[in-house]
Amino acid sequence: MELVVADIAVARGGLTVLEGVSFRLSSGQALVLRGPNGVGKTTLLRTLAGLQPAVGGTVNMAPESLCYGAHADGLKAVLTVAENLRFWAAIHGVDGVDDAMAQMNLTALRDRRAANLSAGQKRRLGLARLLVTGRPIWVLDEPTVSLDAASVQLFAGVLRGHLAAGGMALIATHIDLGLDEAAVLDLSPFKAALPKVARGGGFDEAFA
Amino acid sequence: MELVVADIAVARGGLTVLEGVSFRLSSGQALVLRGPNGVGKTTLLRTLAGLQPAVGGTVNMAPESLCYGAHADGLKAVLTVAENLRFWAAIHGVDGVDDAMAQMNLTALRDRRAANLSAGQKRRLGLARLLVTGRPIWVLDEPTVSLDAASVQLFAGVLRGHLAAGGMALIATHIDLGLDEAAVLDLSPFKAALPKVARGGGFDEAFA
Amino acid sequence: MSIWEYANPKKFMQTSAWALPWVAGLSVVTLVMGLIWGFFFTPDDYKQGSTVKIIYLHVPAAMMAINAWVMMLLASLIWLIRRHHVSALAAKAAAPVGLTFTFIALVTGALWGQPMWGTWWAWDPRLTSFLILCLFYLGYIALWQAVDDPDTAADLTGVLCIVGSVFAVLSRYAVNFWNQGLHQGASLSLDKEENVSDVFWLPLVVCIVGFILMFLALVLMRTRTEIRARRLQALLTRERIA
Amino acid sequence: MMPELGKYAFAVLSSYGASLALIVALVGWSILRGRQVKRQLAEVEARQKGTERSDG
Amino acid sequence: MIALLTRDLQLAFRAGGGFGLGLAFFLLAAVLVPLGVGPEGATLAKIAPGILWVGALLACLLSLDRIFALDFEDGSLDLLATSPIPLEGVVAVKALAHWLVTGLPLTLVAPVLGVLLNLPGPGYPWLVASLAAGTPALSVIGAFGAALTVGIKRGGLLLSLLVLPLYVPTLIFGAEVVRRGAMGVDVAVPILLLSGITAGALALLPFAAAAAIRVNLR
Amino acid sequence: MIALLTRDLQLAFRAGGGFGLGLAFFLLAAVLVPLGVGPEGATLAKIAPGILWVGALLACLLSLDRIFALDFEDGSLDLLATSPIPLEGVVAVKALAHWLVTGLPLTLVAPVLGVLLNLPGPGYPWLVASLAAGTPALSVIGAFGAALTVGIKRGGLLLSLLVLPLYVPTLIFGAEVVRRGAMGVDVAVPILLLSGITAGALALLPFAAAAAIRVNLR
Ligand code: HEM
Ligand SMILES: Nc1ncnc2c1ncn2[C@@H]1O[C@H](COP(=O)(O)OP(=O)(O)OP(=O)(O)O)[C@@H](O)[C@H]1O
Ligand SMILES: Nc1ncnc2c1ncn2[C@@H]1O[C@H](COP(=O)(O)OP(=O)(O)OP(=O)(O)O)[C@@H](O)[C@H]1O
Ligand SMILES: [Mg+2]
Ligand SMILES: [Mg+2]
Repeated sequence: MELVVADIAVARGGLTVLEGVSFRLSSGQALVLRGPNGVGKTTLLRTLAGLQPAVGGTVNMAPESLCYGAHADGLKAVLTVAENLRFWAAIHGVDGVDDAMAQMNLTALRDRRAANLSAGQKRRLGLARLLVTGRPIWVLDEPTVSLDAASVQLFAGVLRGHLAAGGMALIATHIDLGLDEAAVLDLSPFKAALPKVARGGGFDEAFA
Repeated sequence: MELVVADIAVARGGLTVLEGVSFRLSSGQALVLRGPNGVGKTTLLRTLAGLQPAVGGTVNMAPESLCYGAHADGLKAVLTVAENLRFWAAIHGVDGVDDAMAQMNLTALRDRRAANLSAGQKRRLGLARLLVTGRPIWVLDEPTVSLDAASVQLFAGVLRGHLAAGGMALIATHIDLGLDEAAVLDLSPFKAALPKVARGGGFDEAFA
Repeated sequence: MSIWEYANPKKFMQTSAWALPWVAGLSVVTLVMGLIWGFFFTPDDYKQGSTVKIIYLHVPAAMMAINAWVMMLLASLIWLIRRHHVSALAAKAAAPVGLTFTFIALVTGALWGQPMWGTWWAWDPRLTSFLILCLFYLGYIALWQAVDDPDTAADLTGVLCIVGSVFAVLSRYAVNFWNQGLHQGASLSLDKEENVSDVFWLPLVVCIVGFILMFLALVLMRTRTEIRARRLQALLTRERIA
Repeated sequence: MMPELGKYAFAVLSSYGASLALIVALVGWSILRGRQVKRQLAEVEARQKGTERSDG
Repeated sequence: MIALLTRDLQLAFRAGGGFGLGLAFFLLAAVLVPLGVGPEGATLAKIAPGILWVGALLACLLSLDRIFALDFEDGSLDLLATSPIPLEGVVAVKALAHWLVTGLPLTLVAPVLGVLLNLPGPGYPWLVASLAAGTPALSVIGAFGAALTVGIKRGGLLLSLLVLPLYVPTLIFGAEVVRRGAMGVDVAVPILLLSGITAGALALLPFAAAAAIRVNLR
Repeated sequence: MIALLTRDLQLAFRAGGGFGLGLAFFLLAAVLVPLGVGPEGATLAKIAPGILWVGALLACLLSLDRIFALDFEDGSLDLLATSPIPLEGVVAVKALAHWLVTGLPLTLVAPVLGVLLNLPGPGYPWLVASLAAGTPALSVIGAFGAALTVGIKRGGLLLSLLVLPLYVPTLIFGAEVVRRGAMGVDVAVPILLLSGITAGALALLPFAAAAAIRVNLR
């Protein structure tokens, strides 16, 4: 299984922010995306997840193999930890809720409603969701925000397990995950050149 | 000027989470709070900010000298960067919006609406707000979430400037801010002991 | 010994455990007596026929529906001023009882209205203000249920109860102003006994006492439950934290 | 024994029926919930006492 | 899909979920109108069919913004859009959940409010029938409107503005059924038209709504 | 305080801010009712005062959840609560902003809708006068309700349930003023009572609302 991204260009707010990004990810590999704030990491990940169209280039992967983890975790505050996970497991037709909770150290909190979790506990629950999708390609946007050092370790361990089982991961982060085996791709060189102002008052590219 | 916290106990969801926390902060000092996820950092900071009552202990400081910076930045998505700052400046009766934007490297984005900022840019704007409150005690909850390395440096510089001008800062964070002069307080030892179950079916402390 | 002693949940549980069977027993006795007396052993009214028998349910329920709200108002004030948990929980416990009594008054009134006025419902001021009272109860209960944190919920519902009471009184006057009604005037006042003859009056008084006792018994019982539920929640949270 | 209710039988009987039903429902619900909460509380208290002892 | 339906119902029944509040609003509307209009029985009887339908419609309207906005805000909608369930299915299930929580109870209590508004006797069965036939259309049209406005914070009023015109045919035929029913006239034509609208909306709007959501998520 | 007022108005006038939507809702309600009730002029004239007031009230109601909930969600309310402005002042200013955005325009366009609903001639000045006297009360009572429900996600319907009973006296006196005005009867008593309610609500409710917000922020 592979994720092949070739010469992709992505746009935000009608403005191309990144262009010419290419990489390839095979089973068991992880790639960390880096780049200063605002370079377009989130935009790139959303495009790969299929939530917005790419401006150019191609993305190749098996259908329904990608699982997106965003800033917002998709948790329902009034449901308990276990109920939240069970829902996503049912949506993806997968078992393993208990296992996911155990892996992310949530078993003690299983009957706590998500509203009553601290910032870091919530984040752990959001990451546990990845485990119940059963999908091989994880696309994660700053997954370790709010996590303490121990939880970052925990997550790195889970990630290694996922890779060892043949999964892939694409992670945008500013923090060092301690994942030495992962390749790093700095996005700064791919920042889109500012489109030239249309000459002669032409409208044809004013919409770019 | 001083912030003196003596033997404070704070509660969340009707349950005491931290107790016996004491520290003292004078002009020019910074204190970094650490502790694992869920230990009660956010709760402590909210209590100091006066948003919730303390269960016990005392807090001493000059009135209206404290400025709270939370996970949520209080930004309006439809207002521009400059408008957002101008509003908070007006509320606190302070000038210096341009200066604050310059310090947090936002001048180029001044007429961009907050909705169109990336996660890190938003965070920078949230931090710039601190500069227009004109208050000496900054109480910050994970201020550098989503910031890239350069922005963390930038913020550390701003913080040093604030301290040099006689300000104080109390910061809960999991990340190293590169602020070597700051004292560190680990909250783990102050975790509240479980109150003993009342014996003999007594109800008197069921409402703890 | 001050009355505030009973605001201590433990003390309250002890006292109410002792009092509850008596109050409950008495209320059953009076209610059964009053209703049987009213239903089987009173004559028909010359104008209203056998429908007068409805009065033994309708009037006590209507009175207690209003009094329950007054009790909730007092309990809310005590909670907000002195912060005694029992009073907040008593107000919470009383609301569904008051709401049920409101329903009884509305239903029996409607069933009475059909033969007497030829309609189930008329926008008579008294009926209307009762409907509004019903809405106040619903809002109050809904707010209790919507807020998680028990103390927060108690504070918010307390404020709502006070503001609501002011507006309930205003509504009563507004509604009076809006429409003159069909409904009976006060006929139970002590100085105008002749309005309702003794045959109807005596069993009615028994029924009213029965309803008062029933209200007390239910509120006692439900407050005990609320106290236990509150403690249960606290213990469970503690357990989870540990 | 049953009194003659005449043409108003429906109104009177259904008033009594509806009211008693409402009261019974309220009382029943209160008692059931009371029992349920009492039982749960007893369970949790017993459990917590147990763990406390085993802790030392 | 069943998991989604269960979750939506669960969320509605949990604290703050809003079940019963649509009902409460319906009741409130039925109380407010006489307070504004005056207490005369004859006037009320005349306007009862219209007011009841307008009330049902508004009660439905007010709960629409829950259909997608909550899921959008907490990121669930992004995740549902990338899940194995087709987005059309998500829309249909969520509209169904909305109907079960709002339209169905509304239909069931409507006769009680008919009493308050003095609706003439023969109107009652038709009131229930017309609401049963019409409220599913309200839910699915509303889901479409909610999908259009999902990106807008607190877009409640914009939503109303978009959806109300779409509700007009349902309202007209629904109220007409009740009015004719109350007068004892034949109701076949309006009730057929009403059912037609519902069937059409159910068949087509989920696709439009799913398209709108895809655009809004970009 | 002025900065807060300016910001709230600015937010209301920006895209998605909701200005004009209250108005639109009012308009729609005034259009829907004839659609539901049927077109007879005499019936409409009779119910016009009530319907106009109920419409104004619902239009007001629908925008209430914006008063505090947005600020709560994005954390502004925490920051305002720790700012030098007293929370009572914040409540008052926000209620004022709500009135300027909702109540005032409603008052100004009401006569146009009066025409649609066939309101008799002498009623118009009283329609405007009663709305001018009554809508501030709607805003401040609404602010109180919004303060109670600020912690509850999408508490819109709960908010309605809490607020509508509180609106009853205002509605009754307001509609009564218009009805009496339309019939050419003396309106002094109801309009005085209406103004009294408004004055009382303005004087007391900001304190209750501020207390509720403090509790909710805990
Ligand atoms: C749904 C409709 C009705 C409602 C909500 C209603 C409500 C009330 C209320 C609130 C009271 C006052 C109790 C008190 O404060 O002492 C009352 C008393 C009474 N009602 Fe009704 N009522 C309704 C219908 C009727 C009808 C149709 C009749 C008979 C024709 C009736 C006969 C009476 C009588 C005789 C009293 C006792 C008056 C007194 O002693 O104060 N009611 N009702
Ligand atoms: N809705 C929008 N309209 C216009 N521009 C936008 C919009 N949202 C974001 N942008 C801009 O697009 C660029 C890319 O944003 P993006 O969120 O992808 O950055 P990022 O790399 O994820 O940054 P961060 O590390 O801060 O999260 C930024 O410069 C941002 O200002
Ligand atoms: N509403 C609530 N009701 C009950 N318990 C809560 C509630 N909110 C938080 N808690 C619990 O209170 C404790 C303290 O939470 P707090 O948010 O202060 O932690 P924190 O130190 O800020 O953690 P983090 O680093 O993850 O942000 C946690 O154990 C949390 O689970
Ligand atoms: Mg980003
Ligand atoms: Mg925290």
